[in-house]
Amino acid sequence: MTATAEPDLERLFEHTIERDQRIEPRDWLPEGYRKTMIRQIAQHAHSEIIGMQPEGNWITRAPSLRRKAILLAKVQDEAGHGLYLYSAAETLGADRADLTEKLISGRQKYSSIFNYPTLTFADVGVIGWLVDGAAICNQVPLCRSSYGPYARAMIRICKEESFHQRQGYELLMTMMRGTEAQRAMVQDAVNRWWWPSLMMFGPPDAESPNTAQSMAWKVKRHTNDELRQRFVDMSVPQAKALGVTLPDPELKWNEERQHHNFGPIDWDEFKQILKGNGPCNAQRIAHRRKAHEDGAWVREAAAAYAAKQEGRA
Amino acid sequence: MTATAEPDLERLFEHTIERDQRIEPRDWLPEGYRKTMIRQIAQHAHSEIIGMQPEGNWITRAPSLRRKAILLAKVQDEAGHGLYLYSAAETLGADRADLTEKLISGRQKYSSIFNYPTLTFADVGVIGWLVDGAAICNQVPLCRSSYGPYARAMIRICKEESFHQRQGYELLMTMMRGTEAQRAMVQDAVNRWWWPSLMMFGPPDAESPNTAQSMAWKVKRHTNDELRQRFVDMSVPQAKALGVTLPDPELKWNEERQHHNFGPIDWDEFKQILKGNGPCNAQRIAHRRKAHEDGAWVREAAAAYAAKQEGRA
Amino acid sequence: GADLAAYCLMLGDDALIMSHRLQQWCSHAPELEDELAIANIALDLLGQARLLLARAGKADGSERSEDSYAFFREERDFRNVRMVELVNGDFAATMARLLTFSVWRLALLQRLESSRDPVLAAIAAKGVKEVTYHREYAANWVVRLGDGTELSHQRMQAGFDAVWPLYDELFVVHPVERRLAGIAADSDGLRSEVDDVLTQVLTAATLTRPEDSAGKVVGLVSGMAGRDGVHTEDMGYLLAELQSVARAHPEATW
Amino acid sequence: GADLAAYCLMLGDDALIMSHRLQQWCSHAPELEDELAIANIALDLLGQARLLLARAGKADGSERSEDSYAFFREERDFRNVRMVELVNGDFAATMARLLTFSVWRLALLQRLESSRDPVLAAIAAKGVKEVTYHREYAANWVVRLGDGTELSHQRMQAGFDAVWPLYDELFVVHPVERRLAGIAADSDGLRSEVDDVLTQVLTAATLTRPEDSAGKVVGLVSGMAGRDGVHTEDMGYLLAELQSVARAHPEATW
Repeated sequence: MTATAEPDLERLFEHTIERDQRIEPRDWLPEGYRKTMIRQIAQHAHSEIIGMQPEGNWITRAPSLRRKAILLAKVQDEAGHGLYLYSAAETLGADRADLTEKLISGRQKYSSIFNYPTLTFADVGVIGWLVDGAAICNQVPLCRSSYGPYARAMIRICKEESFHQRQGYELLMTMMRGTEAQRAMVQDAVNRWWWPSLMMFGPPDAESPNTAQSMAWKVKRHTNDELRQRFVDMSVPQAKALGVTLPDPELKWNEERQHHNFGPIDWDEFKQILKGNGPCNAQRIAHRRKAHEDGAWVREAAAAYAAKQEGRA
Repeated sequence: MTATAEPDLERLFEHTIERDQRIEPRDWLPEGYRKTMIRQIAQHAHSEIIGMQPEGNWITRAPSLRRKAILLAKVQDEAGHGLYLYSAAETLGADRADLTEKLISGRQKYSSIFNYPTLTFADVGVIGWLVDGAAICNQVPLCRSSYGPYARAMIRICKEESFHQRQGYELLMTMMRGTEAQRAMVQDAVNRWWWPSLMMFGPPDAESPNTAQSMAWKVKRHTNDELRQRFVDMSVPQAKALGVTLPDPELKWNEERQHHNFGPIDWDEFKQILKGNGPCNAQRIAHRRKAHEDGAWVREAAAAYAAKQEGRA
Repeated sequence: GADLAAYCLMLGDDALIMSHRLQQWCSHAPELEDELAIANIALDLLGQARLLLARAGKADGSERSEDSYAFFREERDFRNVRMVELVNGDFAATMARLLTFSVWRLALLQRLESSRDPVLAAIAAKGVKEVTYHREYAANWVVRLGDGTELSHQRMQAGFDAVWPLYDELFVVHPVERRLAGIAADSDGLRSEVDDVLTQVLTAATLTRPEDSAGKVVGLVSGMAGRDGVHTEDMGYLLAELQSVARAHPEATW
Repeated sequence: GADLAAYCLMLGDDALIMSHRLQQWCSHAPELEDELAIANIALDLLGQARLLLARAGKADGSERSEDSYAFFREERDFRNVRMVELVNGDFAATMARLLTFSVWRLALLQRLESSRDPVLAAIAAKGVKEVTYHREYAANWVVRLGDGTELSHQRMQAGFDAVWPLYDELFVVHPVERRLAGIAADSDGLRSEVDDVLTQVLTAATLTRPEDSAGKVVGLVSGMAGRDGVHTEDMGYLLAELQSVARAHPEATW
């Protein structure tokens, strides 16, 4: 690294951000930016990995071989997303094993939505439609994140997520054309997932402390409430096309705002989940920890073998 | 113990046997008798314990709550039988832990019949009817075993086994009055269990080396072939009443012998199972070993607690 | 009416599903004596479930049989608390759950003995005798393992830590219960009664009440839990097994 | 005809059930890279199963769909070899089975590429590419674990010891196959080909062929095994899970 003075570097960094250009791993970047990005990318990676569990829960029971293949491929994609994202975090000096440790010890978060259980096969469809839909709303702007490796990972991820969302919606369409019991399953799943999906955009702007800095650094490009509104507006006609009712009596079009009004979100529930008291927090972390610990001897053996091979070479 | 000379004791023992009286734990008995009895009782106990597995396999899936209760109670009875029998063996100086060790290391046998898998719920009924039926034929004479504790255990066991046998037969009757698929399940189960049941009486008399001594000591009272014939004669009318076909084209009444003739038994299959190559040998032992090993810390804790209590007293 | 039927299903499903988990111990217990005891408890609970499910079918006039409820209901219609459906874990976890469940159920059945519904009162009276024994059996093991070796102490504590997040749910009074005042078990003072017994046993076992250390709760889903038919992810697999043969032969009689 | 359909079910069920066991690794693998690889193999096998089951429905003129075969057949009608249905065990046991299965299936599919039945030949050609990769993946792990640490060596050996008693069954030529000469894969020399590959990998992995030590076999039931629809006790639980949702909604479309 050249001996440019730090204030100069900082100016260069800010200039890059201002011009909407990308920061690359080789570039100087402020420590705060590095930490923020590592945390953001790691939490995103953790979400992909933990997100494998609620959907993976239905792979062996999927009621048609075609749906089984679609679901298995989707969960595999989530593992893949986790992998790119950990790699992106590594370009900032993070270590994958360390991030995993932070996940299973509860020191780093993952998306709270995965602390709800999947209770029927309809949940697979609703997760595709609503949860992936909300994730896409959150993530599309991240394809323009100022951090290059993350932005590029997000482009690929968003493409795949859109595909998953369409598959989820298509499953629901098929189920709604099926039996009465299937329609009831879909409606029940929508009832359970709608509000948690709205919570995926995070607390209201007034209570979101990091938003300002993140927007200045262009690692975040819209406020939580903006994105939430966009998601609601998008979902209403989709629900109508499906023939399901969104479980919010206050939901209606506001001609003046040219947006849908919607009822108050139960932020207490959200806070309880953040505190670890969701329906599946303990289960998700215990599952991940067990997989990690059960795999320890395998990773050790691989390392021992690699060391032997090096010795032989 | 009084200082009676050994030849006198031996005469006393033989006299007790001759008069069809029972040898009791306090009595002198020859070492060969002790060893034979321990082996016989232990193998019988092991059979009860291993026998819990094939039937236990269907408890959680029993298709009616009544049948579930019946099956659960039956498997519980088997555990109970195991318990009395180990106690009877202990009166001869055996140690339960040692006998368990011999079972899970493969040094002591259990009834080969339990090395077949239970593949449908009909197997539960057929095991009750044929396997328990054959066991009863073998065991009724043991209620007159010369060794008192064993004879008394057998009286209780035989009573319970007869009850199980009736329940098994009644299940089959109900299934035969049910759907076509149920009848096919029963027939399939009979096809799989008939020959193995005949093998339960052991090798033909000509090849049964221990029979002579065991009969002299009155720990065995009928030869293998006698008991097998009795079982066949008993089963044929029962099969007819059920409406199933026994899978033996040579099976027919012999007016002259006043017994049923039946086809040759595949003793190679029997020998393979004795050698450990049955469909479930490894599985049954591994299951038992795992239960035993998984319970080790519990037994240690119980011992530690008992020791502490003693210390406190 | 419908409320009474729903209430019978709550208590019946608790027993049915707890029994199922105990049935899975069959041929896996640490000693033969425990094989006998656990099978016995599973049988008692199965018996209670049968009476209660049958009573449900009478109460709402549907004349549905115990088997129809057990084998042909969807997960969403099972009304057991979530605590009973979790996979077993080790012997210590099993005893932690069995103790917690039995202390709670015993207190509940004792109150139910004075129900205005004579059938429920009779079922409760029979159950009280049985569950008293279940509680003793579990308490004995909890004390022996808690105060046994260092390893068994750890495992016993971990067993309670695992079951405790589902403890609160036992004391949520469901609208159905509220509407059945005089028929359903009175919930007044239930929690403190259960608390006291558990504290006694835990103390004797040299164990810590988990809320004093961890304090996590398995939360609700849109305000719903087991009594509303919203279960854990373990429940689907349990029912797939429980119902597999019956559903493969819907026309059959057994 | 019926024989061709039966043969398609044999190869299709092998793939379907093996895929199911691999699906159960989902979110449990030792590394993310293995999550991806195992899901990939499970997907490939699922794809093979779908083609083969669909082919069976054409072959016997029944027009049964892949889903009808997968979800509405009884255990007694599944024709997979028993090796694929055993519960997974640890990662070493999973790799031991995957290697054994893949080496065998690859040899089989290579022979099937020259089948007189053009559909089977095409399915085989596609499968050969896929299973070649599965074999490489499994062989890599077998070598790394066999020649890794002392613990991994022990577990890898135990994995092979567990799978080996079901090895013989892979090479029993079923009457259906015999009747399909020219259509079914030629079994001549199959065993020695598979043997050779396995010996190579085991040697590289510093492992012992189990027959040289233990030599036990999981025997037949009245002369029958997986290809005759006679399975192990693990199979019923597997099917209960696999078929649970489909059977709960027999009239549904997904």
